[in-house]
Amino acid sequence: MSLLSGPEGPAADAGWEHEHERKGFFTDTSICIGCKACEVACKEWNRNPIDGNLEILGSSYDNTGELGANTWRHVAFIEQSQERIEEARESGRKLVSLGMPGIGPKSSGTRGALPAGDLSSSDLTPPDTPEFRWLMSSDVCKHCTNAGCLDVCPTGAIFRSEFGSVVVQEDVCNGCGTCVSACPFGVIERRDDGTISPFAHREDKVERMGTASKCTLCYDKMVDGQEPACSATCPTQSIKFGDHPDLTAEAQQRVTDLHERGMTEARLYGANPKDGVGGTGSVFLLLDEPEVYGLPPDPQVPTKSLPQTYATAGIAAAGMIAAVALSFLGSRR
Amino acid sequence: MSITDFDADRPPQPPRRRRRGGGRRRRSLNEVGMGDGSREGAVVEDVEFTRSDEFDSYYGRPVVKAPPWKGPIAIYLFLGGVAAGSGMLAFGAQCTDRPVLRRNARLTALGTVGLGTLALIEDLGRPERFLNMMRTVKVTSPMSLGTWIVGGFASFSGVLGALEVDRMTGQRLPLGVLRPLLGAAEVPAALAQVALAPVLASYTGALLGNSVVPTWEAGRGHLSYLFVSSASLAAGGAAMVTSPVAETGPARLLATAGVVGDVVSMNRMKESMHPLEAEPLETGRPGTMLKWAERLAIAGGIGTVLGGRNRWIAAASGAALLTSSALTRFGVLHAGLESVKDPRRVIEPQKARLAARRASGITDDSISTSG
Amino acid sequence: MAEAHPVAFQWVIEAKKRGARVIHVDPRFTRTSANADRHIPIRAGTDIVLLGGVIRHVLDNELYFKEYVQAYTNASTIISEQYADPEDLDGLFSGYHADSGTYDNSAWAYAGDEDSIARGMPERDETLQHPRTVFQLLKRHYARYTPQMVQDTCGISPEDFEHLATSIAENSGREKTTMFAYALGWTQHQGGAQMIRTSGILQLLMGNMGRPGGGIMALRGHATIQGSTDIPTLYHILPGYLPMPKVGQDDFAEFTRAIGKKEQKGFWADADIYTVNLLKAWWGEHATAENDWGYHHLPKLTGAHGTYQTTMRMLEGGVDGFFLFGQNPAVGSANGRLQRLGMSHLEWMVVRDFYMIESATWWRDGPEIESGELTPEQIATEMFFLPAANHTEKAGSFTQTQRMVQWRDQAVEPPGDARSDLQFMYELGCRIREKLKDSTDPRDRAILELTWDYPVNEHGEPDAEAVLAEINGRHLSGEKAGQPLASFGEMKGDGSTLGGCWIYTGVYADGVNQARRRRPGQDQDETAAEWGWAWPANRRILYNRASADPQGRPWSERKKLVWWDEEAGSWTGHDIPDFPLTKRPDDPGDPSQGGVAALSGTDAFTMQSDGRGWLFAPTGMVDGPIPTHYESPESNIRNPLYAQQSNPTRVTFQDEDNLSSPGAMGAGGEVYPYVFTTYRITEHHTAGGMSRFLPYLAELQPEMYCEVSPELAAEVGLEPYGWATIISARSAIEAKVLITERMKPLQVGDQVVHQIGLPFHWGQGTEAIVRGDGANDLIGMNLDANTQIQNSKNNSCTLIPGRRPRGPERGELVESYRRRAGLIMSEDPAVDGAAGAPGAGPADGSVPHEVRGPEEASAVPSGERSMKEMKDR
Amino acid sequence: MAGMARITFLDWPVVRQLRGADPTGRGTSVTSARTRDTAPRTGSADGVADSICPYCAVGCGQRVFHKDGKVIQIEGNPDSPVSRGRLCPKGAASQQLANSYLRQTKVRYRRPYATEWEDLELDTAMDMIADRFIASRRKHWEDEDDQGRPLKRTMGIASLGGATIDNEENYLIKKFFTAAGAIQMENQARI
Repeated sequence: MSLLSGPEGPAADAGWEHEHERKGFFTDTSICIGCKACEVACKEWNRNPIDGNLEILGSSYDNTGELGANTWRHVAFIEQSQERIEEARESGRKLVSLGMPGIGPKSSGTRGALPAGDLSSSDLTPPDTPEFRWLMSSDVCKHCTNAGCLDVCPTGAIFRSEFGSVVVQEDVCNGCGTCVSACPFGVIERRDDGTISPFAHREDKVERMGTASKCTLCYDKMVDGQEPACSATCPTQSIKFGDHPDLTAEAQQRVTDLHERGMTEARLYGANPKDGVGGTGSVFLLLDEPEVYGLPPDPQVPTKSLPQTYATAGIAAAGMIAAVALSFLGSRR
Repeated sequence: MSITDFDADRPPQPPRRRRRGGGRRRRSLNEVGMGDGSREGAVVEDVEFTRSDEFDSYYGRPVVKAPPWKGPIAIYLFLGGVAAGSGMLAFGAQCTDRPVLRRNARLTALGTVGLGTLALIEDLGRPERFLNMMRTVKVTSPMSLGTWIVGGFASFSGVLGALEVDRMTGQRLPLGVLRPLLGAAEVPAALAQVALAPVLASYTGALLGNSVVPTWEAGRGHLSYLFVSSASLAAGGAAMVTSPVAETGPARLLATAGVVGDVVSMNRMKESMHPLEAEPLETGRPGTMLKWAERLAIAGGIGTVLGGRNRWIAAASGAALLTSSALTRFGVLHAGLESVKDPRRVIEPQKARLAARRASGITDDSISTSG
Repeated sequence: MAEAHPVAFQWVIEAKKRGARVIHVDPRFTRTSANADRHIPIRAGTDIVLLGGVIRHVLDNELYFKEYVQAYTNASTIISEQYADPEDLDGLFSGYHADSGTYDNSAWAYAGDEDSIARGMPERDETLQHPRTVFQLLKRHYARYTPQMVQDTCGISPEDFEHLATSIAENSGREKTTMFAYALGWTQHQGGAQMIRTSGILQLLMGNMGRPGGGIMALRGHATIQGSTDIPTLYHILPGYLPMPKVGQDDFAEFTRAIGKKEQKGFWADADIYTVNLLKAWWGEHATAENDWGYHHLPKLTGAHGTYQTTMRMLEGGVDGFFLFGQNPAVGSANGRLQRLGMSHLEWMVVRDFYMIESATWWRDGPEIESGELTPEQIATEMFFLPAANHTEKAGSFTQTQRMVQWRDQAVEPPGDARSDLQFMYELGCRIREKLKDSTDPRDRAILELTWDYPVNEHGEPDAEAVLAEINGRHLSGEKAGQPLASFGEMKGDGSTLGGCWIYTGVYADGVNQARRRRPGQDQDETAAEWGWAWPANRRILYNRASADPQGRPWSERKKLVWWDEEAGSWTGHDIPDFPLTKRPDDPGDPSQGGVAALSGTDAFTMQSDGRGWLFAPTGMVDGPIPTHYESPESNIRNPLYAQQSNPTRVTFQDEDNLSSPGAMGAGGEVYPYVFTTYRITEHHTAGGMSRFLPYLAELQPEMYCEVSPELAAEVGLEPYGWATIISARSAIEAKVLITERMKPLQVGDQVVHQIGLPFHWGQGTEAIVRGDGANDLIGMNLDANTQIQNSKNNSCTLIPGRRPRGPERGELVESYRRRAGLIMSEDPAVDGAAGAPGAGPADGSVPHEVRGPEEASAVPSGERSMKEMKDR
Repeated sequence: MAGMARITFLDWPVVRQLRGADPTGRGTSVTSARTRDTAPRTGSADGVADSICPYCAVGCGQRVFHKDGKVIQIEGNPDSPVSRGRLCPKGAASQQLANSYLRQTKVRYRRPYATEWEDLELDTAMDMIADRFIASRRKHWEDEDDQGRPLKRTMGIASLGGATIDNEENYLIKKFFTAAGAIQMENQARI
């Protein structure tokens, strides 16, 4: 009985017979147009309440702020000037120089199947560093290989689905909130407020009140063979849904392509199974350091150090026994 | 530098252009500026700052979230500690024939664990579903294991408490045929209670520590020590308040040991942290609470050692210790909740540890990869 | 495009991934810019200089597509000697009448005898060397549109211009095509139609018309704004771009001849047939050859009767009743204040909408109520709010932006009192006919004789397919009697067929609702001809004969679409050929017959009277045959090209609430030093009637904001995400401040131009989930003379920190600035910069005029509407 | 604890943990009956209608799922060669367009100088509008201009709108208004 999932993948570790390939997202932020259709389609399908006070948040065109109990897809907007772009390019280059993890294709020899009429060979001049850029990125639950929220859930409300996704059962969750503190990405949250109908009209029934809530990878669509709402609606297919191995390969190819065009700022986030969460089910292609997008630079699932933490608790308990015993021994009458 | 096979095709880099004003202005933690969520915002003023002062975040918004835990959880942490220590004192008293201490400690354990459990339930988002905690036993979840520990401890405390109340009331409890059974259960129940008590006191350290809340995560290796110490001084204090000095010798010793452990483990914990992670323990309301917790612990400890044989001084010292323990729990809880608000407390330590691993040659475990 | 048409932008992203170059020209850096290869910021309203610069670039460097230009455009046509260019007349074309502010376009005619011109055979010089050939005129006209001129006018660097011009040149020709996509950023100027014309000229020069991946793509903003132009709820046209008759056009033959002469080339020669079929559809058995098919039932126009003319008429008490069908003019139309005041002069008004839009509630919570200027107790307007059925609650068709008609099936019944507009209009018509049934008043005959009998279901909902069948048309006699027409070619002028909109004929061919065809795209080629139905004749690319060379061979394998199949003796390809199917490429045409028969085998532009693409437009535009640059009336920049500052044909209205800054032409211009431009954003839809009432959209962009550059913010003293008040000569509004490098001050000559971006989705009221001040309140009713569409994209304002005052002080604030600018005179309310104010009058002597009417039918159905001055109201 | 009361001892996740392939309680052993019965809401729809997005003129395909006479979900239609199943935020929100709590479903009437709306029967409203149409048409009727040329029109009635409704609706409006001589009809294409 391992605390962490083994190499056979999360779904198998959760007791599922391996009928399904692990499903996930590849979010290619280099073609995100920031339309927020993913946010809306997600809320529509899941009947999630709206967030906030209906005021401009002060973060470019982002007015939902962050992922949370009500917003399961969130589009970040970041405006950057030239120097920052150069730094991003430089930091991306450094990643390349670290040579990790070296699993992606390194040359364009086996370019992905592009449709006929491919003109990409006509102009491979690396673009000038633009004076300004506006990054947009749709964030979502990572569906970690080693999911902190899942590990710490005391009720079994959170489970690993047959698709490898991490899903909260709203009929089981009692809202203890432990999962919230265990998510290295700040995704899961307890729904304590929210309304679909603002102002006077609060009679709309809001589901999942008082329970932990986050992206389910549209589990209720997937059991029927359908695609999640966000990726299905994404106009430019910046969000792609599919089998995790395929998506990772596609992501790696895309990074290679962008690097060849001189965009060394492109990098993947979550595609490394050796990272602190065992790799994520939702892989991202970013154009800057993760923290720029509000993502942690080195997330670690707490469970990874749970044996040591338990050991500490055990030693502490033993110490307390000793202290009590000594107290009684020391005050013999 | 040429690092990849396509590098050679790349044109030479243009010279770096310095930003207007020649430097960067460090943003205050709460500031939300212009579109560039990280470091723009200096529209009018540009202040010189060095590279190390800057940090990237998304408009200063938190990276991780705090659990929705409020006062009741701190109360639970405190009462659970008192219950655990009291259970152990009761067992010792039973073994060493200190009947008043035994009785009072057992009743204290029952009362505190009962109230603590109510506090725990109170803080649930769906309190009516509290029994769902018993759906599973999850070794990966300190909360799950803790629930079983609390549940077990509370059950045995209930048996022992009932026994004591029955004795106090001259066997007037309407127990009927159960009375002999209850009597027979005393020893096994006391053994079970004392077995669960130390884990009840220490698991809460793992509960908070097994998180990504920066201050708790950083305190992962120390919180259990702090919490058993706090439990010890609080249980000792409770005994000193409730029981005559004649029987509270061990409680005073335990309390004294607890004070020492409390002060030492808290300081060692803070020393082990990244300054950004320790900061919430030292500043703001949580900092004030913890400062007073330490003062009261030391004062209570001194009172215990010097005046413990005086009933009133003992009671006052005990009260101080109880207060100290409560403040410790509130302080630690709120320091954690506070620590998530500033994304820097997440990002900076993570960047530091990533850089440290890279420096030591481990380059294959980053979540960011070049392909 | 990524902002307002995100789903369409998937094709741009896909093309970009394949190597296409995407260049975005916009005053602002938008979500489109973020995904383009290059963003080129431009000073609003200078597009003709930029595109004219490109035209000059391709002409001077001989980068145009010579064979295409030679064969398919009127480059070789010689223009009459009467024509004089703005280069000669310092900004005016020949034929200008200063008193009326209009042109007589006979001064721009083709050279040649009248009959030859009518037959599309004007004088030509195939060597293009004659100084009065269109080609030489173009060269001369744009000779001064140099990169330097572009820099000094548009604020675009020579590097950016070079990138743009080179990109267009390199990506046009046999192997490649360039495409232009535009939206109201071109249309909403006084001179906007000419901006679109400029890109038309460029696309013809580069050989990008009628070819896959080419063309000019109008990105239209409403589900069937195309359909409502084809089958128009517009005053100046009848279905199928037939014009409404004007006063004095009492002879039916003359009326149709003005649309298209029988001897001219192409499909417009049959305009008489199309008209008869329309009249037959409307008045059925009452339409006979003897009574000119009921032509005399049609009301006559006496000028422009556009929505802004109607607003002015309302203000004068000349309109009693007003219907709104899913439109929110209190927020969405220019000069919101006059819109609302206009409505307060109505006797009654019917609002049909899903939500309590601001145009339904202006009488209780509009800005004029807030200011105390009006109270409900003073407003006599009787209001009817009728809930409307939405797109899921009725069946019907939308025509999307590429002329494709798509049918919607009904999913559910409308709730409560909600009804479709089809049922509303049909039932209202029935009730009116019932009430008038005993009338002997001749004016009621047109109503009583109307064919007004559609099958209805149990809810009283008319069968929309029956209406579509009437639009398509059917045979009335002969062996096919009762059968639907298969194409407009089957239409007869003798009353044996009818059809409500000739260009839609075929949409119900074979009795099948062709718009409802849904063969999945993935099962078809890229043309997807079996999804929906595109007018005309299910053709997806107009003028696609031009995708083949004069000999009928595709210009290149990559870009083949339609070609001549010698073996089959027919045109064929991936699209329905836009050409007589069996007319050989070497067919000389039969000029004696006129119409389709007169087209030669290379007359690819089959709707044009000469079969050619028009680089020079002798008719159809009221403000010149070649686009030329004018400054916006409020511009603070002097026209660098001509003494004539602004478009001399522009239209405006005299009203003290419709004043304009004199701009560079008067001392008061500096009171309004900044340019503001309005636009849509992804999260909302026009005036917000379909977005601000939806929680999921409201939360995404909850507040009205303005976008300003850091430099302007510093100059004015604005705080990030604080408040600013924007003041124009019309009104003052408040907005949250987004300080962003996406807005860039432009160096124009020795001036720095600051541009302010304003989304226009918000309106003042109490019913929507999110409310705010409306940008359209700032905009005047100042119109393009071709289209009668207002200038929303290029106006002047000033900007101060903080929120605007409440109550009457708001008006006083606006007033104080007007006074400083010298716009307010004691009596004679000023027009366009205060006549009489010292130095405020337009120095170029041109006076914008008020009212215009339609000219002849536009030569091209989808092209710009044409109008000319008729008569003052 | 509602969930637990209904299940048998063998369904108790702790027992399933001990018996099954998921001893750590992170997968198969902790699913609830409701989770095991998960099905998409669209699966229980009475039907799905093919439709087109009502917002801009791109013309994206929509699939409208309905149940008990209510729209329950609107998604992109993957068959559409225009949109390939994708929708923008507005299109994705169009279920809410139909079901927003602000949607008006009753006729509202405001009499002259009134400060509030009042209710009105639809039938009455239609009749009142017809009467007013006739009266205003007559009041502002122009038979001929000052030179005696026929005009045959009324300037008393105007309409605005058409771009957001259907082609067939536009056709009926144009047809009837023109026959009635009401020439002042316009839509968003002029704006």
